[in-house]
Amino acid sequence: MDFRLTDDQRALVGALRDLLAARFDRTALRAAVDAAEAEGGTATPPRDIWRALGETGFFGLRLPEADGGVGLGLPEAALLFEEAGSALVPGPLTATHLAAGAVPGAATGEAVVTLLDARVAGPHSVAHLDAADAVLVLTADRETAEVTVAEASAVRRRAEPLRSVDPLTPLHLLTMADISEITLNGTVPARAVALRREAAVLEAAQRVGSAGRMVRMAVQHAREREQFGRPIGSFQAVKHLCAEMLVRAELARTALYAAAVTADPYETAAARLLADEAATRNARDCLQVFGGMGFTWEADVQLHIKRSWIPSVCGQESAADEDMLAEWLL
Amino acid sequence: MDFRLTDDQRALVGALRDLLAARFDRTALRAAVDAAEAEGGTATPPRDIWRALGETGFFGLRLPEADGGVGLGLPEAALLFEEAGSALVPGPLTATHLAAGAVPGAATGEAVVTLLDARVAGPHSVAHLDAADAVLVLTADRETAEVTVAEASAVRRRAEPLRSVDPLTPLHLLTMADISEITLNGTVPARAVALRREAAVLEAAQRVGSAGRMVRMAVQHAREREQFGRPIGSFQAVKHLCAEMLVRAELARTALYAAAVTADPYETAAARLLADEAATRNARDCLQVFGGMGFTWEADVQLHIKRSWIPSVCGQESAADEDMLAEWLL
Amino acid sequence: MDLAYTDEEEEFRARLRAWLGKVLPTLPPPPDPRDWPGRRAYDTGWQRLLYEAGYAGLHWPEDAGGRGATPTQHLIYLEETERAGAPYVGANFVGLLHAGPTIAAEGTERQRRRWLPPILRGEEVWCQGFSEPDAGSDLASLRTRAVRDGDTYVVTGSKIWTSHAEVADWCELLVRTTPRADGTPKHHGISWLAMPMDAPGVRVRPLRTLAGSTEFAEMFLDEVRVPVGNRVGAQDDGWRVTMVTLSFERGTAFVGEVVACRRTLGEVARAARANGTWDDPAVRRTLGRLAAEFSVLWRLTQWNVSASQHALRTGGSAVPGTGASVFKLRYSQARQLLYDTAATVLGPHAPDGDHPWTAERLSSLSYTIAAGTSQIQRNIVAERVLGLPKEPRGLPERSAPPWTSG
Amino acid sequence: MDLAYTDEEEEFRARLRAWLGKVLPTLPPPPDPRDWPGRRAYDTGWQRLLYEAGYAGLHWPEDAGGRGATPTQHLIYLEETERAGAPYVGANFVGLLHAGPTIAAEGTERQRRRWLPPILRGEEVWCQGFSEPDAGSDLASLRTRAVRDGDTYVVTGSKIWTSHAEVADWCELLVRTTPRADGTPKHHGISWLAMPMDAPGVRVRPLRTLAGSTEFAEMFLDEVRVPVGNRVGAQDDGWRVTMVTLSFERGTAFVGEVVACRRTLGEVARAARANGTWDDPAVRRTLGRLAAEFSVLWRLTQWNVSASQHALRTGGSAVPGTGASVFKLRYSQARQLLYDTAATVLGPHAPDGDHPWTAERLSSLSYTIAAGTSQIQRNIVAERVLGLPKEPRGLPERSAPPWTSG
Repeated sequence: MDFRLTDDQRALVGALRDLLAARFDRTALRAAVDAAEAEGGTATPPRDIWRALGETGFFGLRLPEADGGVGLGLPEAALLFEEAGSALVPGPLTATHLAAGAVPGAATGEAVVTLLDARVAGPHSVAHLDAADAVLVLTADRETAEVTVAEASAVRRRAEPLRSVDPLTPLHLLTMADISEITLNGTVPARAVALRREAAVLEAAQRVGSAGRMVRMAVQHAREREQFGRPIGSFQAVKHLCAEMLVRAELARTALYAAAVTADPYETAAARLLADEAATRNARDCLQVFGGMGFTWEADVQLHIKRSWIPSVCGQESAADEDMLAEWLL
Repeated sequence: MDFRLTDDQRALVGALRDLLAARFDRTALRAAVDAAEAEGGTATPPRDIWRALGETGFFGLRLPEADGGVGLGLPEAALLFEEAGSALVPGPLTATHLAAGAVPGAATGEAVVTLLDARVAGPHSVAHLDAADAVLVLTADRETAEVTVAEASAVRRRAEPLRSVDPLTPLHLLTMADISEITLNGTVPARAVALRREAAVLEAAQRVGSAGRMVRMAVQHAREREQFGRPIGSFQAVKHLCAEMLVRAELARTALYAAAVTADPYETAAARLLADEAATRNARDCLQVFGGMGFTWEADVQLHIKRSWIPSVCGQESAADEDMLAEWLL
Repeated sequence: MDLAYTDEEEEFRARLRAWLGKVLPTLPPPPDPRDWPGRRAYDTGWQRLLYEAGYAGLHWPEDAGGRGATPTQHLIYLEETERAGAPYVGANFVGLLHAGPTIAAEGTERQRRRWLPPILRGEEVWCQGFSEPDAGSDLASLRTRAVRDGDTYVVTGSKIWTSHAEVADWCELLVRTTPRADGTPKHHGISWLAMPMDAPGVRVRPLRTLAGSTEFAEMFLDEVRVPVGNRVGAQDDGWRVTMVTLSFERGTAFVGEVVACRRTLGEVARAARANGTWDDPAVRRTLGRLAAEFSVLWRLTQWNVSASQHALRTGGSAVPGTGASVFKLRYSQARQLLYDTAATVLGPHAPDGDHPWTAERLSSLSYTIAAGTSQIQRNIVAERVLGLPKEPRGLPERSAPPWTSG
Repeated sequence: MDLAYTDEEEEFRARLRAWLGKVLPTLPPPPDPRDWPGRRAYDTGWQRLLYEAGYAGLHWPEDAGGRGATPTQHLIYLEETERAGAPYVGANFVGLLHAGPTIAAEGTERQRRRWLPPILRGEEVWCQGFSEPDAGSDLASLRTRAVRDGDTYVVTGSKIWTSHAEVADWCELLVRTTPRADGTPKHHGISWLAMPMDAPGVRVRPLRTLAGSTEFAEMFLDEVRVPVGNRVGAQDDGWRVTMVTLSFERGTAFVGEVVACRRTLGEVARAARANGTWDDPAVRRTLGRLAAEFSVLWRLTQWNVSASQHALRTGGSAVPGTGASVFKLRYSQARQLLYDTAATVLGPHAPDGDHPWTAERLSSLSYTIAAGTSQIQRNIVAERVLGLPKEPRGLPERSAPPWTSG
């Protein structure tokens, strides 16, 4: 047993971190926000970022090398998605990654693929539908079936746009009746149940990344900002806020890595719960550390808060996860 | 509208505070604990305290003066019960108070009366049964009926003793079948529903008293105890613990007074919820402020923690209160 | 312990209610929130109606043109206007609740005559220039400086979180008239000025919040000349002058908000019942818990109002600092929980930025920060209410270099 | 990121499991918890069995008589013994986990030969004399003083929270050998002594906790003479010597407890199912949330063990301070919630002081206090992990007189 990251895994993370620093730094993030606002969200995700990610193997990471992929596994994908979540890269990262090898162009980032999970009673939301080329559709009655694919335009015709609270996650809503009308034109060789589990890990990874970013931002601010003649980070109230943020982020990350390694449904549910809690609460606590400075549109903390309010792709409510974990105990 | 205490109410509280300082100070409290331990709980409540309370009109407070009572109302009773809760006076205070005028000797503190509320499915606990003379019995099917009375010995015969976690609250358990066998030999001219509401106010009052006492004990300790070269109360972590304790105690007290004045069932449920939360959490936070010093048997904070773990007389679960308050919103 | 209103109070309520019933249907439709001149006109129009009906400056002393109402009457006024859906104080907020009371208490007779009547009649709008970007919670460390030049002060600096700056006629401004010296307390050397907003050198830039709105502005002051006669109180005594305003707070600051939150809570409960989320006991119990919270926050408001009414009657100035901090700590938490719960009830519609509950959820994020963070409030409660010792002063020690993630 | 155990590790587990299966049924019944000599005999008897089977001092270095096991093997050992219901380390705790490792690392050859073998063989029992009533969380401010008199130290003072003092042969004692002078750090001038518990002047008084048990004792030292040769490390260097022990912590401190909590959690869930409280979704979801908590606490344990195993392999001493504080903050909370939830499930039986869950609920109250309060842990995380600046030193200012209630 050696739970730690391997050197290869560290290198993989480092490479993506470098790429994001070069191609999706703070300036690019704010430009994406401005563009999304100007065009009502149809501009996200930025196509150039998508292709750049495709080139690094972000989407094709788990495809066999023979199929043009990188041949790595879910733990490596979780590590990369954690970085993407830390940088708040916009777009249907999870769906496009899951579609690699099944939807042409997904692996290379030429295609933008989003996802519609109609497991529970509607309405159902789909993110980034305007920018998408294709949609993975998981219907309620096909839990064990293969996953189907629809053209984005076919879904768009039925969907109602929503002014999303998160400028970087445009949303549409569909009712159950809308969904039954969509023409499906392909399948993905994956079972819905497995795909949902992988989606849960990748979405949790992004939340863990955001939760970790919130710790770093809060700590940096607490060290620099002075009030009452001293850095605010020297006050226990601020210190202890930051310490609890770290605890949440570290626990959620540990749960995430365990779920990615074991692919166990219960550990996945645990990771999802803890990642959700860490992302939501850390973003709020980060705002509390920033105080009024964080309340402006220009501060980035709002983007993490708003992202944490967008439901995960294939996410179920925490209550359902908790019920499932309770059953595990019997 | 003048929500504040009247001068008469202040005087009433002051008189009981003086009495308790003289007759049930810390030494008496610890003596009661020792006696309860030595005799397996049959020694509580101490009869002399009971009679002293009876003399001040604690039990007969709401009886008309013509009947030998004091002729005051539920707000005054709440204020006195708050003081009793602060001093952790042991015994079935609520039941004896409610029995005044109906059970001979209750008003004067000559009789010790406890209460058995069999509203929900059992088993049901009864406190202080060994020391009691009579028991008010509220059966499940008599919600709107008058309240019945049984001799304590009749209840004792059916009941199983429990080693109570709170040394000052000895407990017995009875099943529903046990209860149906008890011979009832009298009624109290009160409806069960009204009696339960009054009981809820009086029990909440004791919890508010305990919660307030916890604030004062924690603050005193925080001002005196030095660590790292300064009073621990100068550390923000300790300060903020104490501040939150005060917020809980003040909110619960406000809810209590409002419930006592209005006798409204929803405000009573709110008071019960907030008083319960304040007593339970303040006792824990007080222990946290005391640290290891509070973890010894000699420290009094344990007695407040343990009392907060004993269910209220006529108490229902918080969930039931919350459901009822939710219905209020519709 | 009397929660019943007196006959006099009930009569006041009935008269007010009758008047609201008559006047509210005659109001024009409310303006677009982005239309600042329209908002000013709407708000000042409402103030004019209040003035004509005898409700302007209800809680101001009579010798300042107010009605000298009791805190309980003020509570009733705020409760009834919120219930009836009357317009908010809006652009008149600073004039009626901050600058006006300050001038009434500390201004010269001439200053009172010049500035108070136009506030009451809805003719002039004030804004507040207290906060600064570098000061934050440490308000008294403000740096905007005013250099005396004959009969004027020359003011340079910047202010933040100013509401209605776009349409205000006057700004109540805190400036540093004596530079900070080592060892002197930072709230020394501050003065209070009434600055005309049309003075050369005043530049206003809208400040967009995370909620997307531009309720606030930044204000940049570049050698703005303010007559010395516009100073209220003595030079360098502005901190005390400002604190005086607080003595006008009678525990009524959040009356309207609590009434509004209780209404919203009922709406959320009914929406839950309608869409089935009510059947989730966790949702239902949280709603019940919130019912208890807002019920007691209303009672605490009454408690604080009673306390300040008593203090006024017996001694004069009432500063219910205890109650206010206790209230604010719990209220800001309850309000955030209310809108988080509303989001749960909204389900897939929760991310809809156009839904009012989502907008309120965003703006509620400021409640634990604005007007004294919860951390500052806990310090106030611990030190001023519970008497716990202050922290040591001095510079913190350096720590070891930070741990880096990965 | 490999959570699979190696073949070698699995073989170690299988052998241990087989041995436990053979030896546990042969053990005598455990003694009454109040029978100290009986407990000592039982615990040391178990240690003797471990010694004979080659498991004594599993994680000690080989040159100290240990087995030099990896942290992962130690984790497996703790996991398997807990699962099998083997006796706890009990009276051997201080010897095996504190005093022994300290002597192994810092003692002279003679000291190692004198004290280590009897610990491993279960012949001598140690207790710990670190905490003092007036020191609390500020351990280094200890006051017990040792005055040198020729070849002996004369020790006077008092200690608290000492386990097994009643039956211990030796006490690892921290004393102040040089009085504190202004300006010198308080952890200077401290020495580490091995004190024989039968020395004249040692008085032990049982300390009853709020849980009613007497697991701990107070120890009063009145001019106790301890040979200078019993000092481990240099005079006045005892703080560093003590800290060395920490380098033996490999993230395994709570392995048994986490395994035990997960077992209890399953029992609570099954009890809830049996008595109907399971049908309350709030109870069920809390149980599910706790399943997630303890699942991740187990994974975090593995993470910390992996980190320290790596550090050992590459550099020698591993002090996983980060992981330990993060773990302890969350674990102490989760454990308290576990037993609060157990109380909800017990319903009317929750106040039964004889129910093991109620006893555990009481003792769990100490988890946020003992071995560094949660407040101290948060400071450690903030300053040592996150690099936030320390607080200023100095004396606090006086506050206004306290508010009084009523």
